[in-house]
Formats: sequence, C-alpha cells, structure tokens
Amino acid sequence: MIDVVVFFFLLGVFARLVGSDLRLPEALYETLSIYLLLAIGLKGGIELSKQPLVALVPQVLVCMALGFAIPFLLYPLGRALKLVQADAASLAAHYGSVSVVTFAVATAALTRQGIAYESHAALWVAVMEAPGIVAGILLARMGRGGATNWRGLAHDVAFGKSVLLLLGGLVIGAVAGVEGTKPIQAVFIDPFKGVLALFLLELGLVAGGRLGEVRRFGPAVLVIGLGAPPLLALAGAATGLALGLSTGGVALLATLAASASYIAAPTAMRIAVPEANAALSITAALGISFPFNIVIGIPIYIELAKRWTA
Amino acid sequence: MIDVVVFFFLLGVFARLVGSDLRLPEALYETLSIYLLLAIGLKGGIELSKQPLVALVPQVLVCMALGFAIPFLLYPLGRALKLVQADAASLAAHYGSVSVVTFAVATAALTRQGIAYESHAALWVAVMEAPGIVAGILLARMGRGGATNWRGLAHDVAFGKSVLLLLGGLVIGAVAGVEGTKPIQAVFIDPFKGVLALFLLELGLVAGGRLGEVRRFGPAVLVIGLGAPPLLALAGAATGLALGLSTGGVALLATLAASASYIAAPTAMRIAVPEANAALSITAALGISFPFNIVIGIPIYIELAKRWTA
Amino acid sequence: MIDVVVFFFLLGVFARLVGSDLRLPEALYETLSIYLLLAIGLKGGIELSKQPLVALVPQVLVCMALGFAIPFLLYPLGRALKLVQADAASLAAHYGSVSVVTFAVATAALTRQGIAYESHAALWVAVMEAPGIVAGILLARMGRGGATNWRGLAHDVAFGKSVLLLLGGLVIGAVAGVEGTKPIQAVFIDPFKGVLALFLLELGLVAGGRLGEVRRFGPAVLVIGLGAPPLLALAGAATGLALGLSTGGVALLATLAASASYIAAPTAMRIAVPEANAALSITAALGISFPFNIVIGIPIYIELAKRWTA
Amino acid sequence: MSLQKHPKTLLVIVAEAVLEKALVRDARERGAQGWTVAEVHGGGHGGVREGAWEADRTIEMKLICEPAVADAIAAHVLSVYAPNYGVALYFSPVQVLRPERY
Amino acid sequence: MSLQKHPKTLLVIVAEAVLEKALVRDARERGAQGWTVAEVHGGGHGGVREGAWEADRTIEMKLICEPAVADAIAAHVLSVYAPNYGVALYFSPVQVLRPERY
Amino acid sequence: MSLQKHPKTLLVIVAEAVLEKALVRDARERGAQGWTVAEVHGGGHGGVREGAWEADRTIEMKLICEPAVADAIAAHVLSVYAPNYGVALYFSPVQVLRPERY
Ligand SMILES: Nc1ncnc2c1ncn2[C@@H]1O[C@H](COP(=O)(O)O)[C@@H](O)[C@H]1O
Ligand SMILES: Nc1ncnc2c1ncn2[C@@H]1O[C@H](COP(=O)(O)O)[C@@H](O)[C@H]1O
Ligand SMILES: Nc1ncnc2c1ncn2[C@@H]1O[C@H](COP(=O)(O)O)[C@@H](O)[C@H]1O
Ligand code: NA
Ligand code: NA
Ligand code: NA
Repeated sequence: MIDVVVFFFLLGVFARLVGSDLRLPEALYETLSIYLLLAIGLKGGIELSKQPLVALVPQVLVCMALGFAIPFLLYPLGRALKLVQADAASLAAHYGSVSVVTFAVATAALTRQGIAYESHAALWVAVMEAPGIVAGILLARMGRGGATNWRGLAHDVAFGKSVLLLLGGLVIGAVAGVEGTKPIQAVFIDPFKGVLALFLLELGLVAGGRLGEVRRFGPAVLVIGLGAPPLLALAGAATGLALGLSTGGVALLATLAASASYIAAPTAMRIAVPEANAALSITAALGISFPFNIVIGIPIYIELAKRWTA
Repeated sequence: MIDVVVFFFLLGVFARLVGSDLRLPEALYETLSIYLLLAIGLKGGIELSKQPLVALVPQVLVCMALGFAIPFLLYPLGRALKLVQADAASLAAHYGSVSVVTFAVATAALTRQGIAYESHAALWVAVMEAPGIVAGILLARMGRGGATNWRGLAHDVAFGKSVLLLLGGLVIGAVAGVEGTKPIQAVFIDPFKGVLALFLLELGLVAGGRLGEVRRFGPAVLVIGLGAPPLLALAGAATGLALGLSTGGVALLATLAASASYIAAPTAMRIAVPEANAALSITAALGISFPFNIVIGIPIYIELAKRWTA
Repeated sequence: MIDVVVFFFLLGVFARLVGSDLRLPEALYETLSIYLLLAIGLKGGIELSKQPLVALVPQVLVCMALGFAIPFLLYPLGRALKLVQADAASLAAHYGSVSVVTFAVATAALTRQGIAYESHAALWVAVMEAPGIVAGILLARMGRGGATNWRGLAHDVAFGKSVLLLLGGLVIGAVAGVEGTKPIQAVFIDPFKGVLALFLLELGLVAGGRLGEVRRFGPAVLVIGLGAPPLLALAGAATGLALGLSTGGVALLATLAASASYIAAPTAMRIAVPEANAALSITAALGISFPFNIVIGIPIYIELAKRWTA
Repeated sequence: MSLQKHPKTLLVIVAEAVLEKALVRDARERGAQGWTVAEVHGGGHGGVREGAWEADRTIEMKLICEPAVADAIAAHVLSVYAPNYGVALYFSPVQVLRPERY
Repeated sequence: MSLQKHPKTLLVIVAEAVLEKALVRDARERGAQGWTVAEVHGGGHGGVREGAWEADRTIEMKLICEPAVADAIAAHVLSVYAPNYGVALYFSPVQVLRPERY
Repeated sequence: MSLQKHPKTLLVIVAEAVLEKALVRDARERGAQGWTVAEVHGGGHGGVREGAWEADRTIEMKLICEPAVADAIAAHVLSVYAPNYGVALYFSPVQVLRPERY
C-alpha cells in the first residue's frame, strides 16, 4: 500500500497539472521546512543521547565520502548526455547532496512496515548535505580559471539553514534527552507525519510545475532523473552493507544516495556555479527523481535492503 | 451554551470594532483555510471508505440542484429590494454556494450535542460550491449581451482551491481509509476545532470590518443578510427530509443552504460578473449572514431538524 | 538542568552570530506571538472560571502600581549613566511593561519543578503591559512642551494586540470553562511548550542580531540590561510577598518585574516618544535582559521565592 | 562610465489581484517581454483594500517596454478592466541598458 | 494610440511601518485621493531595518497626485516625522490617463 | 511651498533573491548610502519566476543615489551578474529633499 503522505504529493502534482489556483503561502513552505529539519534533528538527537558517540565516527566519515563520491559518478554520465560542464557538474552536485523529505518519507515507510533502522540516522542526513555540493563545484571548476570563494561557500553550507537546523536539533535532542524533550513532543514528534503530508502537497505543486519543463531539456534530464536514483541507491545500499547497518539503515542510506537536494544544493550552486542552468537541475531533482523516489524508489530500496541483509 | 469557537469570532469582531491593530498575517489566513478544507475532506473521506458509493449519487444530485435553485429564489428578492441585475445576481450566487466554516461550526455543534449526522457530509459541501455560482452568472447574463467564458469558469471553479482540496481530501481519506490515515490524525483530526477557533478569530476581524459598511448599502443588505438564511434553511431542511437524512443531516443541509460563500463565490463573481458590486455581496455574506448563522442560526436549524425528524 | 526551550533560544543566537541565513518568516513570528498570547490568556481564564473574581481586585491594582513604579526607579539610573531624557524614559518604559515570553518560560520552569503558582497569573501579565508604558511617557514629557495624545495612546495600548489577546483569552477561558474549552485544548494547551520553543528560536535570531549593537551604545546598555533585572526582581518578589502569593506566584511576579517588553513597548514608545533611540531600548531589552532572564535570572528568582516564602 | 542608455517606458498598473493572470496574458500579447509583480495594499476611489480576504488583495505590476507597447496595454486595461475593477495606472520614462530585452 | 496623458507627481515615501496609519491620514488631509503601500526592508543612515521585530518593519508608500499636493505632503513628512523616524522620500514625474482620479 | 528639490537617480534592480546580500555589499562599496528591497515575482527572458522554491525567489532593489554611483553599480551588475542571472535594471530621474543623504 502506498503511504498516505504520498497521496498528498500526487494531489499537489494533479492540482498543478490541471492549472488549479491552489498555492501554499511561501511563509508556510518555509515554516514547514524549518519544522521538518528541526524535528528530524531532534528525533535523531534524542536517540543519540542513548548511545556512545565515538562509535559513530566511522559511519559519519563514510557517509561524507559517499556524498562526495556521487558527483564523480554522475558527472561523466551528464557529459555523455551532451550537457555542458557546468550543467553536468551542477546536476551531479544535487544528487551528491540529499533530500530531507525523501529521507522522511523513507523513515515513515520503514516505521509502517515495522522495520528497525539506526535511530541516529538524522546524523547521516546532516553530514551528507555538504560534501556532494563541494564535489560538484570542484567538477565545475576543473580545468578552468574561475576562482571559487571556498571560505564563503563553506560558511554558507555549514551554517545554512538545513545543516544548522538538523545539527541544532540533534544537539538539543542529545543534550536534553528523552525526559527533557517530553514537553515539546506534542509539537515536534506527534504531528510529524501530518506536517510531512502538507509539505508534500506543496512539493507536489512545485514538482508538477517542473514536469512541464521536462520537454525543454530533452532526454538528458529524463535519463538522469530516472536513471540516477536506482544506480545511486545501489551504491548507497552497498555502502550501508559495508558499514554493517541494519536492514532499515541500508534502505535509508540507499534512499539518501538516490535522493537529490532541492533546498541546499540549488542555492549553493546558484552562487558558486552561476553559469549552470538552475532550471535543468531542479527539474531533474524535484520534477523527476523526487516523485520517482517517493512513489516507486523507496519501496524498491527497502525490498533490496531486506534481501541484501537477509 | 454557545460553542467556544463562536467566542473567538466575537473577539475578532470586537477587536475590529474598537479599532485594534490586531491582524492575522495573510499567510496564516490562507494556511488555515487550506487546512480546514483538507481536514473536512479527509474526515468525510475516511467515512466514505466505509460505505457503498453508489447510494450517494441521488444525494449528490439533489444537493447540486438545491445549490442551483437557491439563486433563482433569492434573485427576485434582491430585485424587489431595488438592487440592479448584476448585484442581485451576484448576491444570489453567494448564497447558492456554501460556507465551509459555517458547515464546520454546525458539525461541531452537532458533535457537542451528541446528534449523529451522515459521516460523508463533506461531500455535500464539495458538490454545493459550484452550482449556485453558475446559476448566479446565468441570472446576471439573462437578457444581456455579454458573453461568459464558461469553459474558463468551469475550470476555475472545479479546480479552484476549495473544491480541489475538499475533493482531494475526500479521495485521500476514502482510499487510505481509517488505518492509512492514522499517522496524520494528530494533524488533521485532533486539532480541528482549535484551528477552527483561530480561523473564526480572523473571520471576526473581517466581518467586523464589514459591519461598518452595512449602512453604505442601505436596507437591502440587511434584509437579505438576515432574511435569506432562515428562509434558505427551511428549503435546505425540507430537501434533507425529502432525502430521508438523519436529524444531523437535515440540520447540516439546512445550514449549507443558509450559508453564503465568502471564498469561492467572491473570486468567481469578480471575474465572471465584474460589474457587480463586490463589497455589497461580501458585506451581506460575511458581515451579516455569517455571524447570524453561527451565533443564532445553527442552534435554530438544529432545533428545527430535531422537530421535523422527530 | 536548563529547560529545553532555552536551547532553542541559544540555537537562534548561535545561528545569528555565525551569520547563518536561517530566518523565520515574518508571518510565522506574528502567528506564534498571537498563539502564545491567546493560549496564555485561555489557560489563565480556565482557572479564573474556578474562583471568585472579587478576590483578585487588590492583586490587579498592586500589579498595575508595580508596573507604573518601575520606570520611576530606572529612570534616574539611566540619567546617571548619561542617557538623554527621552532615552532614559523610553528604556524605563520597556522594563515597566512586561515580556510575555519570559513569563511563559518561568511558568514552564515552575511546572517542571513542580512548584505551584496562582493559576490566574496571566491576568497579572495583561494588567502589567500598559502602566509602565504610561509612566515612561510621563517621564519623557516631564518639564517639556510636547503634548501627548493620551486618548490615542490609551486606545492603542488597551486595544493593542497583546492586551486584547491576553484579555480575550482570559474572558473566553473564564466563560467557556474547563468543559467548554476541552475541544480546543489540542491546539491551545498541549502544544504550548513546543510553540514556545519555536518562538524562542526566532527571538534568539533577533537577540543575536542585537548583541552586535551592544558595543555601539556603550556601557549604559550593559549596566541596565544586566543590572535592572535582578534589581527589579527583588522589587517584584517583595511585592509578591506583601500580596501573600504562593512560592510560584512570588517567582512569577519577580520575573514579570524583571522582564522587559519587546512587543507593546517598542511600538508604543516609537509613536509617543519618537525622539528616543529605539535601537538602544530593544538592544537592552531583547539583546541583554531577555537572555539574562531566561538563562540565568529565572532559576535565581525561583530560588529566591523559595527562600523568602519558606 | 560609458554606459549606453536607451529610453523606455515604465507602465505601472495597480489592480485587484484577481486580474493578475489576465494582465500578464494581455501584456504579453501586446508585446511586453517581461513583468514584475509586488503584493500591495492601499486605497482609492473604490475604498480601502486591505487584503483581508481573497478578493480584497491588490497587486502592482510593472512593465518596462516600448512606449507604443505601454500605450497599447494601458488602453486595453483602461477599456476592459477599469470600468469594473479598482485600477490605477501611470507611465514613467526610464532608461535601460539592454534595450532588446524590453 | 491616441491616449490622452496628464502629468502628475509620484511621491514615494519609505518609512517605518509604525507611521502607516498616520501617513495615510496626513496624505488624505492634504488632498491625496489614493495610496499604495508595499512592505519592504532596507537600510540607510539609521542602520539596517530587516523587519525582525514589530517596530523594525518598513513600508514604501506611493502617492500619485498633483505636484502641489505632493509638495504639501512631503513638507509635512519632512518636518514632522523625518527628524525622529527613518524616512526617505523622492518625487518622480509620471503621466496618468484619468487625471481627475489623482 | 518652497521645497528645495535636488535631482538624483533612482536605480531599480530586479534580480534573483540569492543575489541580495551581494548586491547590498556591492552597492555600498560603490557609494550607495541606502537601499530598499521588496519581494516580487514575475517573468522575463529567463522564464517565469514564481518564488515556488528557495532559488526561485526574486527581489526588487531600489537605490537612490548620485547618477555616477548609479552608473557604477549598474555597470558592475551588468558585467558580473547579468550574464548568468536573471536581472532587469532601469534608471529613473527623481528629486529628493535632503540631498546629502543619497
Ligand atoms: N492616487 C493614488 N496613488 C497611489 N495609489 C493609488 C492611487 N489611487 C489608487 N491607487 C491604488 O489603486 C487601487 C485601486 O484604486 P481605485 O480604483 O481608485 O480604488 C487602490 O487600492 C490603490 O492601491
Ligand atoms: N539611498 C536610498 N535608496 C533607497 N532607499 C533608501 C535610501 N536611503 C534610505 N532608504 C530607505 O529608507 C529607510 C530609512 O532610511 P534612513 O532614515 O536613511 O535610515 C531605509 O531603511 C531604506 O529602506
Ligand atoms: N520588461 C520587463 N518589465 C518588468 N520586469 C521585468 C521585465 N523583464 C524582466 N523583468 C523582471 O526581471 C526578472 C528577470 O528577468 P529576465 O532575466 O529577463 O528573466 C523577471 O523575473 C522579472 O521580474
Ligand atoms: Na543523494
Ligand atoms: Na448556501
Ligand atoms: Na517589567
């Protein structure tokens, strides 16, 4: 059975395709994304408070390496599909980074199916935001003059909204623990899935708007949008296996690898690689791969994880 | 005892009348209305999932006919009160369509009094949005040149925010069922009345602002604003009886008939009948009939339904 | 142990100090403040419904007198620190009025520690908003020509958002009572602390922005920002003792006295005493005293109340 | 600086928000190559418009274009919308740098 | 097109949002027949104004009116508000179509 | 009224919101003493920009300044940002009252 939150996404896509005037106010969009980042961080942090931190260092490093490696995998594919250097690199960066909402949909699916996963998985999300973006910028600059303001960029990503809220939530959850966070659970834990549903409605509206653009960019965007996720999911799942993760953990790492960023990456690439076509990347990431992942991909990745860890 | 949510409406009216600077941000207004539409739809849809759909077809058709007929009842009254054709027609259209919040207040009152009603009543709301608007436009065009872009209009109403979210919620609720929607109930079911209270605070502010305008439009607006609801409630209750609805169902259909739209109708009429005075209709609908219905009308319609179905 | 909501404040300050792009949409800020005011009022009102109102009259009068007296205590201090008349008076007005969020943090701390307090304390907050502002304006006008539009000012404060929502909530809570408000508790009671956490995140962002300004205003702002709260807390606690309040009540009155307004006062003073430097007051109130109170002050005031009422 | 500036006309249309879609379409049909919209509130002969409900919102649309295009759009707005909608419009001479884009 | 255009003055006032009500009243008293307000943020001699809290919000008010009316309003704003509030104002010549409305 | 008016240039830059911080910095470095920003949406050669996601938002920045300062800022924006970003800019002659502030 499809998870109920996915229906909200489809409703949004439908509304957009039929030209409905439905629009969620921008302030709501921002509020929901702030909420989801904080809530995911907090939940992970509460779990983090129950275990030794040192054991997580290898996981963190491997996750970062995975995010950094992905653009190097995808870039040649983009070039082979006749994308110019900047576009191939920028697109690759989006897939190197991660989509927090795709992650949330995957955890919801796991919970529904009663499959356990590493409770601190939010930490992986937080550390996988940045490396792919850095790799994408390196690829865009490769063999070219243009100097990159690495300091500014590092600052913008490390202290950007996504990483800051995820890590902030993680730290607060870890420090305050189960007891300390009890009074705020009615806001940050219980309504999580309902809020996710609303956010998916909004993302459906945006993704629906992107679908119309697919034609504009030719087959490259389709090939990458549909081909990259399963490919990267394999890489993610293999990494998860190598790290000895649980079934749910393997599925989540596959999902993270397969997912493409549509918050941190677009903004960062717009500043660092302005010559790249922003519409192309967002169309692939949000118009194609995002729906693919939440509707078709995640069930497959979970199935894959079950078999590989059986 | 007056329902607590009505107090929030009165607080809003009071704030406006004394010239308070209290204003709810526009994004909140939009968010609350999106939420209420989705939540009402979802709730109805969950119930819909428990029963055969075919049995509802007659109800749906009769509800639509009722909405379509109402403007033909009201239009002569408006003309008799010396309103010009466009104004009488536009005003009639508002009453032909329905107010979702009035409906919500009525369901809350029924629940509080422990009176059962057809659990799929949200479906009536969804199908009663449009017919009254169409009838109003026909009346405005009657015996006149002006061509109406019916295709564009049909599109705008069918895929407009209200109908889309109500039907979207209904379908999601029906497909996902009780089990499937459980994870999102903390957002869409439990807080419903509290959110309704907030929305009524906002509507109170708007209605309070309209009260000052009543004088501007002379007695016509008062006569219709106060006279139409009880009249239409009778028509609605009679229709409900004829359909063999439960006590609560009769009360709800009376309420729907008596209520005037202030979301879908004003926007649709602004486009289709721009020569009508928009302020006049909104003043009658939101400044007079809305408060009348939620404070005085609904208790009366419930009482009426109890007697007629006894 | 620090209350979890305080961590959200610190996260906001941190985000701002490191120059993060994190910003809460303005509509969210407004929504949260409307929610908190209503919720605090409602909670107090529900309690109010359980007791005789007449017994509260002396408390109310003494609280108002305390708020009115505070600016007369602080003004000479400001002048001694070389502030010009308008600035000293405006700053004093901020401390004469109260901070609703500081109050909320204090009630949360009391609840966590299991210390009882007068359940109608929200009433104190409502009546303490205005007197300090009036006193501050008198001080600014003292021995000067400029006429003050007292009527307009009285209107703006009495029907301003803060007082209106607090009193509105109180009245609704008192009239609807425990039973009547049950259906809206899922919105106005349960999520209170989580919403408070979000609001503190936002206030942290604002306060963090103010910290950079501290230097600009020299030592005066630091001396008052850090010195006034403990001083005023003593006055508040003493008043609480004199009124025969419970331990929690003494702590709350100390907190109210120590807290500085950053909603009602800045706007009122901007209109009534425009020649005062608004940035100076907000820097002291929100940049220094607010963090001081919620991190260090409140635990001390509670300790103090425990000893004095032992 | 030796910036080459070119005269264009800025046409500003303040109108009920419900007209936005139609105004964009009409402006493009008459030769406008771009448009910018801000959400505003205000008042005029039709009373105060505060954006308190859906049909009470107001937009300000700016069109930088050839004088003849501005005239065509303004004439259309004046004859089609102004009789029944709250509309204010004005022209202002401006200078642009890349004239082919406007 | 034979659009008949009429010269008017556009007066733009950027000011602290707390002044909005007063500015509308003052402008109407001095002959303005309409006004349009947008919410903005910015910075100037009074520092950066980001709208981070209630008294930190900024508005931009536009008034299309007779030159003499614009002058009267500007003079009033300059003498009454500018000394103590963050205010920027400028005049711009514009052309309108229905002159009696401005 | 004997208001003393002084000519200045109003430079309006409509650009992707991601550029705001950089534009403020660049404008100040080139002599702008203040700036005003409004959130807008619109469309042009780069397609429709609706603000539907983070990198799709658009701002309109207004700078009242000396003509030479406006030219320097515009030249900079044109050479550095316009090649890769959605940018529209135009100049308009305005008059101000307190010339030393702009
Ligand atoms: N003289 C004016 N100056 C500035 N804006 C105006 C003026 N007149 C009208 N407007 C704007 O245009 C809208 C519609 O104007 P009206 O049709 O006169 O009600 C108003 O709500 C204002 O936002
Ligand atoms: N030169 C300028 N160009 C554009 N806007 C300005 C300028 N100077 C001031 N402003 C606006 O006017 C407000 C108040 O200006 P000020 O009184 O100089 O701080 C600022 O916050 C800006 O929004
Ligand atoms: N002719 C125009 N009139 C008004 N605004 C424009 C015009 N052209 C472009 N813009 C604005 O500038 C932004 C970027 O323009 P462009 O680079 O042409 O896509 C658009 O999204 C519009 O908001
Ligand atoms: Na990825
Ligand atoms: Na009706
Ligand atoms: Na105080």
